[in-house]
Amino acid sequence: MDLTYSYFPGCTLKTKAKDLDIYTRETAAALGVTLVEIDNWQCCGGVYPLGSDEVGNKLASVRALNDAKEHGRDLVTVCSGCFHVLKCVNDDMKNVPDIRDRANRYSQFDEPYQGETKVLHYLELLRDAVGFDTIRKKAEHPLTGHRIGAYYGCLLLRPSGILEFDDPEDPSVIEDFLEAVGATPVKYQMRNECCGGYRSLEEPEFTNRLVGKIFADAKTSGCEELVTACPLCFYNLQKYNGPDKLPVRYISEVLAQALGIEAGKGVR
Amino acid sequence: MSVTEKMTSPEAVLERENLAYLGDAKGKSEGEWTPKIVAFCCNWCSYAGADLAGNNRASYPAEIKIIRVPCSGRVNPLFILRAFQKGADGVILCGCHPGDCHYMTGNYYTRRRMALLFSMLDYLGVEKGRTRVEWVSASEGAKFAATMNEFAEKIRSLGRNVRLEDIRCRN
Amino acid sequence: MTIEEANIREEVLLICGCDVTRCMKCGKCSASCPAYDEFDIKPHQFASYIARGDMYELMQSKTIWNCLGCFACVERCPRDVRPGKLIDGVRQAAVRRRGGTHLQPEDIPSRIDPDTPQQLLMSVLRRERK
Amino acid sequence: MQRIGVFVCHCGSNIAATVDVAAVAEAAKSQPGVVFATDYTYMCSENGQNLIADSIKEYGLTAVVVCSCSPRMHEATFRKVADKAGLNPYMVEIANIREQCSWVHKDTEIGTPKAISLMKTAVAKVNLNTPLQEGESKVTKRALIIGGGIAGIQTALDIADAGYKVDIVEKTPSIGGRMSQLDKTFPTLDCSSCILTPKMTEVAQHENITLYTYSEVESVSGYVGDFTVEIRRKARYVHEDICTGCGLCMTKCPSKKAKNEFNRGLNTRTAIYTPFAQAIPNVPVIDTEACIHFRTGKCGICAKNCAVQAIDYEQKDEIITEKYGAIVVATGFDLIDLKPFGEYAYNLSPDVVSSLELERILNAAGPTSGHLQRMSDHRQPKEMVFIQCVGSRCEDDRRGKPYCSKICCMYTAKQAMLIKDHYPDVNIHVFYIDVRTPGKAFDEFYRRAVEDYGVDYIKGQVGKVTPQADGTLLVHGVDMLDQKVVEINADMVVLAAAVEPNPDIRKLATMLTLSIDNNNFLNEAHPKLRPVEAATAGVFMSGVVQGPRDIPETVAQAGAAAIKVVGLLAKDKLKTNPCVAQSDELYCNGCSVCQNVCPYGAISYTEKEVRDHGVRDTRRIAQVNPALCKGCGACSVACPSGAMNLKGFSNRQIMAEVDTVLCQ
Repeated sequence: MDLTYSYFPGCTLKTKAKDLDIYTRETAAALGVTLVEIDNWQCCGGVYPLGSDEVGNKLASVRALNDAKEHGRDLVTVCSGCFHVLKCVNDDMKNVPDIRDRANRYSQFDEPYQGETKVLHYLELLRDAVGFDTIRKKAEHPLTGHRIGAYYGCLLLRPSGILEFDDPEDPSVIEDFLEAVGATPVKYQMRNECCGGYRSLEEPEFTNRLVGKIFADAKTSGCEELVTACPLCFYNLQKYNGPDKLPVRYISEVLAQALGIEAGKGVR
Repeated sequence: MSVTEKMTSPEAVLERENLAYLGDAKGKSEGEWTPKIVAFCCNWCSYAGADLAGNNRASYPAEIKIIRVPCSGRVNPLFILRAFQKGADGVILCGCHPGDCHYMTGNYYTRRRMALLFSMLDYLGVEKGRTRVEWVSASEGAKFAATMNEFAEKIRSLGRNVRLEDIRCRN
Repeated sequence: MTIEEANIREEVLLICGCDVTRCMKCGKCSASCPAYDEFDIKPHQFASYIARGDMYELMQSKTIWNCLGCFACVERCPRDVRPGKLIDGVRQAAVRRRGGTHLQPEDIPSRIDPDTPQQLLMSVLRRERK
Repeated sequence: MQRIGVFVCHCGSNIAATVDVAAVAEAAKSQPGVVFATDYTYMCSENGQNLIADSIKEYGLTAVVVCSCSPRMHEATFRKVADKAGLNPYMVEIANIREQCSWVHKDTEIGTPKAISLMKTAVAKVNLNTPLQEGESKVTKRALIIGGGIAGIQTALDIADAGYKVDIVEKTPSIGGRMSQLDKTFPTLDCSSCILTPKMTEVAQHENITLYTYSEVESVSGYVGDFTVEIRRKARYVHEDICTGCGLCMTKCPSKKAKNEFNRGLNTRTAIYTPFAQAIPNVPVIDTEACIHFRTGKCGICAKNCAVQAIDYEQKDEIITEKYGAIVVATGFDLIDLKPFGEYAYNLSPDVVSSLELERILNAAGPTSGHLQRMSDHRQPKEMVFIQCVGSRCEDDRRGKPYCSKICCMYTAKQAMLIKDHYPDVNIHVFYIDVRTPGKAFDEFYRRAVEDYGVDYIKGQVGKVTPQADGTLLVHGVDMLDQKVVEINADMVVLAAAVEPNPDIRKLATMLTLSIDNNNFLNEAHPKLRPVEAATAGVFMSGVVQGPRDIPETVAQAGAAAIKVVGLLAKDKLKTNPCVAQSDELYCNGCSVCQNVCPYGAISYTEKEVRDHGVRDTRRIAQVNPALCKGCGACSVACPSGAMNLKGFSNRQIMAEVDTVLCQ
């Protein structure tokens, strides 16, 4: 099976979340997956532009999607934000004729882009193409005894009708992943609640309160550590300074540890 | 000259025949032309679906005229040929969903029979878009109206049907 | 409802593509909202406000700036009204009319720290200015 | 040439608002064969019917066209009118100018010409109509009830009491249905089993009733008055006729870990079991998946302990075939799957239960012997939250249903009061969207919960239920009336899950050619006027299979279905549809194509002497049995020589319709 994918890192992964990027590439390589970074990709915009009359904001995503199509590959991203935006825009290109026509008129691709590319989150790739069983076999340094909670946040799950990532109210992909790397996944109810997102710029107190509730629930449910796939969630969780704070890591870092990829190789 | 004489005068017939063969009918008389569409509906599902569209006041164009048949399998290909001969611009046949036929198997026959008939008609120049089979259940009033709107729109875009039409029947 | 408000309403409904008449006032959106207490006009009220055309009030509300865009209400709305999209529609209408931002660019440098991810800044920019 | 009368109905303003009815009547007058045409406000009213009858006599009409609502609505009415006036009922045709004209077009400019065109089409058809005679078929004086819940039980009793034989087919090992799982019933709070079990016993002892429990309908053929049904009697591995119901096998069974379906999985049962103590018949069933003997070939303790040797591990499924005149579908409902409602923590906490699970918890014969307690730690809850409309009124078809489940408001008030009666210190909060209590003494009942019992009703749905470290459940919602967040640390959360028809109905609907709506509820022949009859003649419905309803309504409907069945079984002969196929012996070449396409086996062949152009000849000729033919017309299209035709929808009639509809 050819495990070559187009890869959309996203801007945060090039700067503040280099760990997420580097661990993703290294773990992918270790699992026999080739991630080919798209040439000259541009920022997806961070939030999906909801306005059905705004096409300009969606063009960066369309360009990335079309690039993957031209290479005949699925498009993989590991950042929750990018995943959300790319997949929502792709849905527009597939199902909303007005947006599709306008975006294509503007972009002037060789042939019109009609949502052909399949957008995958790295976790989906691990689950469906690599297989959690393979990871279980290759995890030579399993995280045995680690009680880890998955923090999904919003952008990975909602709106579920479009993202089709997992059950939006009772997700389990990350738990299955954690189980594969040998850890003990702990389900807690607040794992799909919002961390406050971009409001932390203006109202850090407010986001702190939300994050506090999440940590409290995670801790009382027995988590010793949280993992996430979203740099913004990671930032908000990290900034929390209340009593229930738990260590937070990216999913790919956990995977790297299990595969024995040397920690610290990534540039901090 | 009476109207009948006018219609049947050699000149008039010739002119209309020319029009028909040149396929020019679409362009010239577009202003006043409204398509003629026959919808055969099975009594149990689609006719009830059409009634439901009425109950829900879901409108569709008046040029759709429904003929009730007990089952879509009752529709003889000859009826459809006759419709085109008599100047129909489109014919749609509606029946119960496969598996739901009130008579168990009628719509399976319809499905196979019409596939053959429609490709023969296509070969004869009656485009595929002018003929259609659609499954509409008794609960799908909205689907019935939507299908009819879509079909009428399609027929309008295809213009007047001049193939197979016996212009002596035109009035 | 003034003519201008009617126009804004038209625009908002176009932007979000939602049908406010489907709302059955169940309150699931408000109950799911993590920022409920930060709102002056609550998520479940948006459908009624828009139906009535009280667009000025909506555009001046704190809600449109405090919404997190977390999609919890969109996900859980049993009637497919998707209040989050309504709020975003009003916010965009407001942004387009003022032509500026809620947070001014000069407000931002003092608020960031060395770890602030680009994603955050992009989100703020995208959401709060045209 | 016929003498045709055309009658145009206004239907109040339903037709008249968008169709110039007078113009339609006027246009009719110039149609070939039409000798009389008029319009009237309500053609289906007594005056309207008299108008038609009188006109038939006065003008010597030989055919009638009524331009009115759908033939599905009043064709039968107008045919009866013709019959009374001495005209063959099949000389009546309907032009549907309401559902397919006035209701779908907006103004008279469009409506009137279309109505005229539809009228002309009907006139053209009726010109070619011929009088048809109804045939007769026999009636098997036995009814089949599918489903042994309260709906099926009541229907069976009413039919049996009227003196007819009734068989009940029930899928589970016992009759009783959902009602047997309930603790008390609203609005009287009488004990559910106290009123149900006497009826169950009556069923078991009734001389006219035969019970087939642990059985399913395998196939159905035939038609009204003469259905043939195959019933699969699943192997119980216990002989019903030998077993004494002593129950020793169940006490001795070592396999005790099977999920107890009757208690909604809240506890376990043995592998050989009856669903509940008052089960009828009181004969156990072996669950082969749990039984040690069936899994390993060992054990056999039940057989060893059975004093009468009723246990037979070799028993096989048995198919029995029986004839029925009428069938009643009463397959009932289940609750929807609550797993997709993760925000209520149903998957995460055993203390979040469905309303039916709570019913079992409150029941003295339930998993907690009737003590209100949490399933996690068996503690008695102090704070309870009820969440209404879980999956009801929900447009998201991935997890909910668009309809109101109707019973939840009332049973929630009931459960709240029952709990308050026994445990006055429990605080109860109900999150609701609307409280819907239409029904006799229903609103008073709900108000009693609020006023006398102090149940706290909060308007608004719950957003999230989060299990806490102390074992409580944090219920986060909003009071929409005072716009405040409400957070309650509940010990137990009860979800009023939407009801949905038993999924088996899809299979049954196919067997019985019934129509079902988008939510799998059965469609009635007419929602107002024929509410218990299916569109398929001879099939009736009872209970929630048709739509959400409570026990009193179900029982009332069961009675209605029963009287319809009795009305049918009381007849010795039934009139058959005369619109059947007919072969023209001069054209038939005996090729058997029609016989092959006929789904009813109505066509057979016979050697017959015919006279063709003066030549005598013996030929093989198709013959249609009018009692079996349902009039689908498949044979008429398949016939290569044009010998087959369908009465009432003949080739010439349909051709005439095609010609006229295109001629305007």
